[in-house]
Amino acid sequence: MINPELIMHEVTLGNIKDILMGWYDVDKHHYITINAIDSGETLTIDWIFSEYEVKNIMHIFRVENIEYKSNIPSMMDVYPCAWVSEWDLADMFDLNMENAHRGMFLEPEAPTGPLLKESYSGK
Amino acid sequence: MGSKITVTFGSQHIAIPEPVSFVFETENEIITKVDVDVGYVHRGIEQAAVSKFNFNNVQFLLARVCGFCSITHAGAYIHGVEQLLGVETTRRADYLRLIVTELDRMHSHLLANGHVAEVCGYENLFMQVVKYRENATEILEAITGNRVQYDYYQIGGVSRDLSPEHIKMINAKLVELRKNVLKMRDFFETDYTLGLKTRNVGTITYDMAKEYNTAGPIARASGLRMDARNEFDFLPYGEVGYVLQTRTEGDVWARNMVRFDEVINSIDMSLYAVNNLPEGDIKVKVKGKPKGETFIRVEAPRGECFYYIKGNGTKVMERVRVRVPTYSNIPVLRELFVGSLYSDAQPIVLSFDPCLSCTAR
Amino acid sequence: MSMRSKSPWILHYNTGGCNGCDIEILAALGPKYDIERFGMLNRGNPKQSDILLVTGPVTLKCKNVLRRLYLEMPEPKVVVAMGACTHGGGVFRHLYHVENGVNGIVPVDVWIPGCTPRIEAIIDGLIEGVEIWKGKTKEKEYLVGHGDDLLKKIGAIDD
Amino acid sequence: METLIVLSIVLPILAGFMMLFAKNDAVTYILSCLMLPLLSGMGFMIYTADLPIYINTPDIVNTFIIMFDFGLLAYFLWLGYQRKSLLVGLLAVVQFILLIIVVYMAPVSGTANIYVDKLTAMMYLLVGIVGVPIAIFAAKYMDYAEEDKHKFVGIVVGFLGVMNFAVSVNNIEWFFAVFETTTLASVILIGFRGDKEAVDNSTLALWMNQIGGVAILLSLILMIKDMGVYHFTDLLALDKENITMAAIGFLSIAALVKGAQLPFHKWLLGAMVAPTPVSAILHSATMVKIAPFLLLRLSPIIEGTLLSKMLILTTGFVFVVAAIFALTQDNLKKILAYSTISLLGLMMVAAAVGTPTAVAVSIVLIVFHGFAKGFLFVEAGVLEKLYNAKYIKDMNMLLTKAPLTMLFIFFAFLNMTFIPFGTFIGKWLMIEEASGFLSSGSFVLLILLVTTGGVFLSVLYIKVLGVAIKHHRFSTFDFTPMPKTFLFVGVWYYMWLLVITIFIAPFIANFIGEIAAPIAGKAPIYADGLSLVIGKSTLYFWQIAGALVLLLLIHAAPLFVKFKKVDKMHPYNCGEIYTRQAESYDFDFITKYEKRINSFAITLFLLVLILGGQLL
Amino acid sequence: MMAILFTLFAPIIGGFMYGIERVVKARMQSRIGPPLLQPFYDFVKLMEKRPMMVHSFHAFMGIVFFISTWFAMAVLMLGNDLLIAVFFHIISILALTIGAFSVRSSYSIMGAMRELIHLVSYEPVIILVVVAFYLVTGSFDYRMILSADTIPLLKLPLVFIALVGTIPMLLHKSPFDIAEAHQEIIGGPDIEYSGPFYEAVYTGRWIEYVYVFFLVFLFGGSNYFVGGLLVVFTFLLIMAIDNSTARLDYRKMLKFAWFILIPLAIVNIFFLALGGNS
Repeated sequence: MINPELIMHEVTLGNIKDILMGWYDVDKHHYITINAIDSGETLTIDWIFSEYEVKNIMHIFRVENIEYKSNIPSMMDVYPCAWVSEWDLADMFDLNMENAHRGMFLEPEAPTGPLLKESYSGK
Repeated sequence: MGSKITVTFGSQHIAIPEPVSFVFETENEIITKVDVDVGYVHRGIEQAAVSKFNFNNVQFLLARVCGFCSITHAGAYIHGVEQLLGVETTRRADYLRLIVTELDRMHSHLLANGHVAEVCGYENLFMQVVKYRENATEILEAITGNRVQYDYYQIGGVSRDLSPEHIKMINAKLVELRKNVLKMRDFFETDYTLGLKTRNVGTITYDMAKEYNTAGPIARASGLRMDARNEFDFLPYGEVGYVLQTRTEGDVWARNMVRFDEVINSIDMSLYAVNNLPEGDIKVKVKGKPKGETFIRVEAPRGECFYYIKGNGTKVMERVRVRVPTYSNIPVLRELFVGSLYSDAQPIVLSFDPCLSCTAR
Repeated sequence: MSMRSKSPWILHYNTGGCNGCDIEILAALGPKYDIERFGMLNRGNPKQSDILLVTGPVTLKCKNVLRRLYLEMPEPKVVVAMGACTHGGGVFRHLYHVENGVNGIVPVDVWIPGCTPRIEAIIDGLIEGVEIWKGKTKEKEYLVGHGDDLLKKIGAIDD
Repeated sequence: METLIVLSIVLPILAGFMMLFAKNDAVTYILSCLMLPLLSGMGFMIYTADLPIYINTPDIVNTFIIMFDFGLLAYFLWLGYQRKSLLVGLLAVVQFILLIIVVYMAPVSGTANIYVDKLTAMMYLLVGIVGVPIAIFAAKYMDYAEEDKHKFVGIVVGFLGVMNFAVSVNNIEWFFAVFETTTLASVILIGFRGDKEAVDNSTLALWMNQIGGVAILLSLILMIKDMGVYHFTDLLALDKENITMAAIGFLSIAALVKGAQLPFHKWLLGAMVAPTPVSAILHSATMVKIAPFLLLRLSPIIEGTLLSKMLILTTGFVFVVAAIFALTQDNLKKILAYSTISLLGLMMVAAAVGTPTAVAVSIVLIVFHGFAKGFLFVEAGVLEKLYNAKYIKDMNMLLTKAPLTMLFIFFAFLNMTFIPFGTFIGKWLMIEEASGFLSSGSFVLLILLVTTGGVFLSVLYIKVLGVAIKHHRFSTFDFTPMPKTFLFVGVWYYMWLLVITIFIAPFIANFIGEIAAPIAGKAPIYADGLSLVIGKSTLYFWQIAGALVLLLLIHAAPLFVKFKKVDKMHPYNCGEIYTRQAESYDFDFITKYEKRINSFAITLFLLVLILGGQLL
Repeated sequence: MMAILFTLFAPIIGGFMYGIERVVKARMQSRIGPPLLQPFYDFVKLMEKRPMMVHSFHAFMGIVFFISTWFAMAVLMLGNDLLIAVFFHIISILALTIGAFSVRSSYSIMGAMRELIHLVSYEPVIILVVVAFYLVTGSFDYRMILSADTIPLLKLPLVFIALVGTIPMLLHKSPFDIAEAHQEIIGGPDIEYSGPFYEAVYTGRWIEYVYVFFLVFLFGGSNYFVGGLLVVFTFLLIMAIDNSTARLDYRKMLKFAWFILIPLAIVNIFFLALGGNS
């Protein structure tokens, strides 16, 4: 059983970009992905990082209680590879992601926001 | 000048077995622009994992995310669920998991390298690699009962145990495989025409690898020391002689070499693990329903595989997030094409060993 | 007629499967199984292929590609669907982005069961496909739900 | 017979002047159409007459021509002043001075000033059959959004007369005069549209061609000083030891300049700013053909000398390099211009080699290249005016939209390189001939140059044809029926080429062989029925016929062959329907070496003069 | 008489050679491989397919390719003149590439362009080979070469090497299978042909085998045994090279042909010419 050390950083949607800009060190940190969790009413979004050659550690920048239609900033200026995960998430949760290009995974005939709770639970 | 030719590469193309589409704009075969579409294999597995399957069946679904790294997908999920349930597996189960994971890595890496040779027009080398790769798949078949989709991991342990005959067979085959892989590595390292196609082709510099957050053999071929096996203790890699393999060239050739080095290392680890298998049960009893959240990183053949799992105490998981290695390698892949020859595009793509069914899920 | 059966050329298309079948197809080309013994080549070009070897549950994006590839193959042709997910979707059945198997898209002649099918099963299925192929004539075969509007939708009326 | 010769020189010039003054559609049409039977008929009559013919002219003509020379140079000087080109002015002044020296030095000679042999008669025929249709074409062509139709056609027709004069002069002083006259004609024609680009290019053509004039004058001075002769026939009559090679070297340089060999190729490329018939007339029967013609006149002298070897190297090099450059081009007229430069190289190679077969090769190439290039440029004009397609990438779906134009272009291109057409025969004979002299290093290189140049040209033509024949939906133009005049010109060329090709063996063995024989002796080329025999090799008629049928199948049958009971299917595109752009390669990386190649060409040029002309 | 028979049966001989090639190739890759008659099975199969085409011109060019290749073979065998036969080969290339250009498929067009680059690479060498034969035997007639009392190979070793270097380009074998490049452009010029039309192209390719190996055979001169041995040796060598090299870029092929093969042939011819003179 693994017990990774989770280092949670307190951020808000407004300051996440500035905080990441200051914190992210390309020599030290490794961007993993962006993740969203739908609780049924609001979204929680995590920006997840790890460090090179450090055991069992993860950095998580979590923003909770996000409204569905909020504008989510893109991190492409901080790390240019962010687009894949951001576009993916924008598709899956029907997010208002900055610069996101829709339809990377979903065809027009598919349901929108398939990972939103309302699209699969109870119906 | 009128020299623009738009070349579609995929979705159905002989060089890539998976549906993925690159649209190259070329001038005199030099690529000037590229569009990538990676979404062909999107099936909606993340949704299915939290709606259609019970938590103790999800690993069978997740194994079908990708056939190459089925073991790591199922493994990552099970590691997470075990953590949520507070299950401590036996050391024997850990060792068995490690053996199968590494065998999976071997066959995946060998096929990837063989495929690079194939798209370079070196059919014979592909055939030889496939021939030697059979050693690994035969072992897998003997241990797990299937050649590709093993479903070996189970919550709390593994599905089958190794018998002494198995161990003997594994030893013999792995020793033979090691010999052949060394031969193959030598071949890939020194062959002239293959070198023309692979050396200094699609070079990712160290800085680029860092900037684009590459993962797996692609990152390690550029000298980036990152490996989830090194950074995350999901299996007892420290005990079996794991060594981080890197190269500094960052080209197609270096990626092949890193894969071969890793195969050798995997063989060594598997040999050690097989011969020093701890006694004990292969499975422990599991009770309860997963509750809480966890973050799991495991090393798939193509690089770091990340899972976020959240349970809410019911039979169905609350959220399963899959981030696969190819996912993080696609941005840099797109950058590499511009300026390179169309005839080098296939080796570049295949040297990434892209797994689109992972990416799109 | 029997001479024809010795030269089936294969077009392989993965419609969104997990790669497991594709790995096994590659292995089948390899020295251990060597399907070229039966004259089979992985041609990769629908215009020169006789057997369409489909794997995967057919995702929405792959649907029209599969249709176009089927159209581009000249008759007599055979469709061999390989793996559990081509049969109505397998483990992916009723996922929101999946067409639930091949049979709603193209007419299938042979099913190869298994997840992943063993190579012996693949070879067996291909041989059975060849047997069916032997009996087929030049008569035109159509997509499931064939019609002008379908052709127009998939953009096959071109050039 | 003398009357006929004078008539074939004077008639076109008169007709040209009449068009200029009449400014009437009917006059222009009738006169240009009249020229066709007149010139070709007279040419044929002269050809069948007892040749060679010497014509002594009254002194007054000589004086007139010298006066004309001075007038011309004064005009060039004025042009140089007007266009603020120092180079043009300077060269005109230099020529002025040199001409004065020549006139002062020139001894009185009793040799006839006009000399008509079979070669000249053949050029008459070529001008009549190939050149005049271009004038007819021009008369219609100028209706499409061009100005000064009558002036243009008049100059073109008059130019034909000048060309006829150029090939019949014996006096090199006179030759200088016609050389400069052709320069003048090309300057006027290239600058015809009068915009800045046209004027600039005509200035370029002017000063480049003037270098040739200077070379001729220098050669004349040397000739008169050392040998005391200034007639071609006198020169040929001299013993080889008594000939000053430097004089011949300078004459060869003049030929190279007129033949637009690298690095003087720019002026011919610049000529494409003019209306297309200009290119047709420059490239096919006239102007540039003076270059191989001049070398052919000299070939008995230079055969076997170092000069010949240097010329082989230089022109052979141009043959290859111009073909390679053409690969990078996108503009149809530019491609054709480069291929002309390239083929002129081959003609001059053959003329410089100077053996009986080689001379025959040179003549074969002159004839067939004239036909095919005239044809191609005419069709390029049709494309430009009827379909607005200047670039090969625009030429989509020609096969369905402009089947006849496509047919003509296809056939003309095939004529430029494929077996059994004349150009191929020339290439083949050249290789056969060179194989016999392998002990000389330059001949090994010659084989290599001829082979590679030929291959590059084939590749070029296939590429252009391929691009033109593309079947793409997004075509930019619609079907337009071809005007009758254009159709007539196309069919005229087509029929001539087809008939000659069927009877190619007797044509080459009898017709060309007869022309070549007085220059370098009888070539070992025979016609056995319709089969062509050269030395030990035979091109059987069944091969000729087979190849012809195959090529006819390729280029003509697609218009008629329609498979009815076959399914149609869109092309394979990985199962996707992206919009695709599909052009072809332009081998852009070649242009990187252009500077280096040009400087190498200049070196070769100087070597021709220094080593070949034995200036050291 | 032999020559007529040889011409008539050229496709069949070529088919057998292709069959042997596939078996040998499979064995070299430690596979069993298809039966020897596999090309003929393919032939029958392709004939039985329902015809399908992109447009008539394209389909027709496939047929013309076959006819013109065969005709080139006939010219070689019956016309006796090697040089002319070499030029006839270009007609078949014309048919193939023009056909390939005419369809709106980037693979086809790229294949055609690459085919032309192949032509630029091998054609000069082939002509130099023919000229070298002329130098040794004094004739372009292959019957004269076959009855020459010397073995041309002994005098033309470098030319032979140059020819062997061009065979992969002519027959589209690795490392110079650039125009076919199955993993890149899926057969290049052949890609849009199907059924009977593809069969024409497919069979045309067999004739090229005969065509090429006939040139190799000539190096044995009147000693047919040496000629036969050379053919077998070259065949195996080409197979071995095919199986032990990766595909190169077209620029590398051009460089190889122009800076290695052509100088080799030139040097040989040059020395021979010098020797013959003194």
